[in-house]
Amino acid sequence: MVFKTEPFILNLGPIHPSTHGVFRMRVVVDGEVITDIEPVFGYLHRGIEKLAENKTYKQIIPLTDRMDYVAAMNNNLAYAITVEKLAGIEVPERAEYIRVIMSELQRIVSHLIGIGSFFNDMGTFFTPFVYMFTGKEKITDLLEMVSGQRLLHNYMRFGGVSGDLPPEFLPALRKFLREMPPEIDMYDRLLKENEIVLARSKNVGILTREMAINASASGPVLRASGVKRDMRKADPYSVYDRFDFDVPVACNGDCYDRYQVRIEEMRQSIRIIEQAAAGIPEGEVINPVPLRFQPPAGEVYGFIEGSKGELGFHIVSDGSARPYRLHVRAPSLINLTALKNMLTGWKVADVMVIFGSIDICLGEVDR
Amino acid sequence: MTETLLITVSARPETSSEFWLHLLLFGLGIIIVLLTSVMLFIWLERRLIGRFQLRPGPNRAGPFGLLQPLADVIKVLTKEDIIPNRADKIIFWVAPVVSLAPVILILAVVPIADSVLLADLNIGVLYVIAISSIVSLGVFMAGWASYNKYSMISAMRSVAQLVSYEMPLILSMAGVVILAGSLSLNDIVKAQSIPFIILQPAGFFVFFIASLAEINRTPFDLLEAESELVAGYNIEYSGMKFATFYLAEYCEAVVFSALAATLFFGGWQGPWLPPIIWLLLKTVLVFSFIVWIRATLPRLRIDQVMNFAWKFLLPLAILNLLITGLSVSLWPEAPLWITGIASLVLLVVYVLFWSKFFKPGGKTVAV
Amino acid sequence: MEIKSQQSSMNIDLHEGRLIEELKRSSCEMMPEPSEWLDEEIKRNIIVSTVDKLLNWGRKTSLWTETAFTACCTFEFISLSSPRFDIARFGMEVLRSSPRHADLIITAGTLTWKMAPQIKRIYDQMAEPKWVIAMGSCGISGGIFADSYSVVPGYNRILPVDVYIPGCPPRPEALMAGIERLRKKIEKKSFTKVD
Amino acid sequence: MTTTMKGKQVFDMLKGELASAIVEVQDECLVVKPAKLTEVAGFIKHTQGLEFDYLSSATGIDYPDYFEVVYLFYSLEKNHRFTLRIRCADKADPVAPSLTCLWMGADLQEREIYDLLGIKFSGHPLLKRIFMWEGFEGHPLRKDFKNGF
Repeated sequence: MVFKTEPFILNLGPIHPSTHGVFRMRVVVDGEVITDIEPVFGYLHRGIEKLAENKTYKQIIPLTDRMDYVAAMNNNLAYAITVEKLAGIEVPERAEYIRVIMSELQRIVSHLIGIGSFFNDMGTFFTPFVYMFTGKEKITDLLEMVSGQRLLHNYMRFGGVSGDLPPEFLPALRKFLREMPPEIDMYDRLLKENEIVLARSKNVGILTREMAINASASGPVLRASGVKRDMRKADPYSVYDRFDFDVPVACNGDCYDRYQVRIEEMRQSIRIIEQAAAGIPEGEVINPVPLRFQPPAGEVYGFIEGSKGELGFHIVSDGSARPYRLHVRAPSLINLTALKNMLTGWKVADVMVIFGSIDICLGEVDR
Repeated sequence: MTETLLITVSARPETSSEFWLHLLLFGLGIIIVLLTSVMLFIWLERRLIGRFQLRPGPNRAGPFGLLQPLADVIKVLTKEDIIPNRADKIIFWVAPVVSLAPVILILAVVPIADSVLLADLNIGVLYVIAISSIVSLGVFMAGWASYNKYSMISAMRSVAQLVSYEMPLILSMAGVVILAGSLSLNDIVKAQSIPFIILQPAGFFVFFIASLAEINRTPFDLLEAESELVAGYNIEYSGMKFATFYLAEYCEAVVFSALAATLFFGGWQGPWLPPIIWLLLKTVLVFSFIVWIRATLPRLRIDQVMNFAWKFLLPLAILNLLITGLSVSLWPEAPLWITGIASLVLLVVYVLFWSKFFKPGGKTVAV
Repeated sequence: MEIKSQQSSMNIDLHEGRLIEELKRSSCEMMPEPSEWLDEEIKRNIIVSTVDKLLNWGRKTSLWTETAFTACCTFEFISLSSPRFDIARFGMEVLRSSPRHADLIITAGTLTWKMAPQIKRIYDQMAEPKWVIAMGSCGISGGIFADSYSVVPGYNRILPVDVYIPGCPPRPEALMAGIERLRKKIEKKSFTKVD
Repeated sequence: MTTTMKGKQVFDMLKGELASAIVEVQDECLVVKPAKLTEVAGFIKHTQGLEFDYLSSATGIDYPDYFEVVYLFYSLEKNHRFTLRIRCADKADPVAPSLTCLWMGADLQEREIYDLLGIKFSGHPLLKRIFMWEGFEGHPLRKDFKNGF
């Protein structure tokens, strides 16, 4: 006897516990197996690029905060670097070091949240997530100390940062650096050898090397597929060329590898922060720009290695105080290009795991 | 005083009127005690999970937050009762009852002291197995009647899971029955001069895992898979009907804990304390273990759940039954610990063998 | 066997677009706040019965939150449920993803017009009694995105909001204070008397 | 350090028909005729010494006279970057060829440009609105679009 089955459309999202915000996937399932998937974007499209055209360069900084809201510092940094490139602004040495420290702290936050929600999607009852959040709160404290905000920091300025480090920051940072590595090891140990985690993530959602390059994936997703590309090494910005760190690369491109790459990247971030905290020079933290800031006309593309991938800003300036066009190369959006290829053939339960392992931030996907 | 009352009520009824009185009072007693103690168990679970997640858990409503479940009950019972327009109304109504009633019925054969039970059936174990599988029917009805795709998938999963895990559950109970020489739960408890967990570690292992699947707890909580199916079969239920499901779920957990305590931990037997306290303590112990698992482990995928049942649990249960049967029939006068050691060796060898065989391991991240 | 996914998905999109346009047209006005909050003076004169007290105690003690979070403020809400601020003490750690089980919808984040029908639908699906907390500037008025073409200027265009919590994003402490305000509000409601 | 390929350098490697597809040689980029974009892009992807195998970003810009689409390419092997531009002079109905046949990564970015700027990409497998809903009037990032609710 031959059973006849009929495919049906299962709608996941936009409000769904594990779409990390308001993402929607129209999945065609045959029983539990996915035969087709169509991602639907735009539920958080706030028109940041259009709003930016009506704001002065400085007013755009808060907008960039709200793009990738778990990595606000990184967005600030990418935007500031782009405008500095456009206007040829020099950044004082101390500010560069502060930027590196902040950016790496923020990367750890982003990865902690990414890993935590990855395990949530896998079905643990919030416990790893809660553990990651205790680690995240420590960093939040540090970032709050310098910027006064817990989540959207709005800290970077053109030519430096908005304020110097408070005197209690460096001791607190050193304490954090002592506490964090054992904690990362704990997260790793807790979950690395868990048979269920292995069974759910090993060889699941494989993104091959060729596919990853062809689909313009970047960040941990690309590196988990075996491409050793990190903008901090490939094209060092800020003062990253002075630090000694490694780029973790995995070879299989499955969910487990993406998770492991993130864990390893957190360790490397700790290494960078240690070196930066040791070598931080004294001096000015900002090279002020005029109040009525008008960069020269021109076109510039600036980028950093954000926590989700290559985060780039493309600015077209017509010489006025407002940008003519501002475009964001959003790694979260572009990493989703290969989603269909990664998901087809897997089961409904795997959708969450694979989607979680890409680790997107909806604010950045839709902007 | 309660104890004497219980004993007068429950001493084996001789006359017809005594029988009815016994049935009425004891039945009522079971329902009241179960429903109130389930609230305690809900509180226990939330507090315990809170502890596992580095926080105190609910502690504002009443002393130690003990009244928290009461508040939940009051709130849920007074909420609006929604029946979806396209639901199958009658089945939608009946489903919660079908899933709660059998759970309470199971307690009829669980002894709370020597011969203190509602009905000392000489086919007690058979009765438990027969009744407990009705619960899944209720789940299936709910999922099917709700006219919701998520609940539909959940219903399908529930049936698949039931069919797979009933088998190892029964076979693991058969080992106990062989050792005790009776199907009556009262006799099984009395036969446990040594708790059967020592004589039947492999049997307990299979029983515990299979009952986790029976009561839909992590890592087999595919029916309610929060991160995939949003809320599973009870997604469309609100108000009192949802409360019934919620209650049924916890009742099942409590009842199966009590069953595990009865079958493997010597039930009400224990020194010094009154028997009912011993039973309660053992139930709490097993229940806490279930909560521990819930707070720690991720969820399995549906095909992995099936594989696990048929390829791992079923052979182990059969082997365990074989060893127990052989030791009892071939060498009846052998000391009991021989069976225990044989079962333990079987468990260890089997688990090691399979974990070697099924290892989903691979390369780690290269730096 | 194969669903013509492209064609059918286009139809779904067109239908969705129509819904959005319809909602956009019909929500030019701000929704008034639920009445019992406004005429506090009258409410104070009603003698709240014991039954009310019990019901209100149950309702305010177990506020189950719907996981309908849209943007940045989500992380401050999660911080609130993490061990440091620990909302679980108030029995609020139960996050229900199904709107049928939830009592409270915390609108954490910017609402876009594309999202608005979904949020409205979720609110409609929730069982009475239900409450809404507008969290953050975007939830109150659209915040810094207020003049964007795709952002709803405040949740009160589509939902009756009970409590507003300002901030971008509000700190967890502020959110906790807002929840405390909501609990006070619930206490005042009388169920036995119909006015 | 990623080096930036000079427009002249790349132009010199283009031969025959492809060279005639170039409208303008700028310092760090080439402006290509829209119709010939896929050929030129295919050439720089597969040619020894260029090997631009990674399409980093695609941006659409609304200039007063024309629409411009900027493609940024990387070569992961050689670690250099290069920019191609196309200009669609027809402001009423701009059409550009899709690069999805060469790079999957162009998929979502081209949909984004189509949605926000209204440039149609011929050959795109699923060209429909990505951020705005179907039935939304206008394309928000055009300069004549009036922002606001």
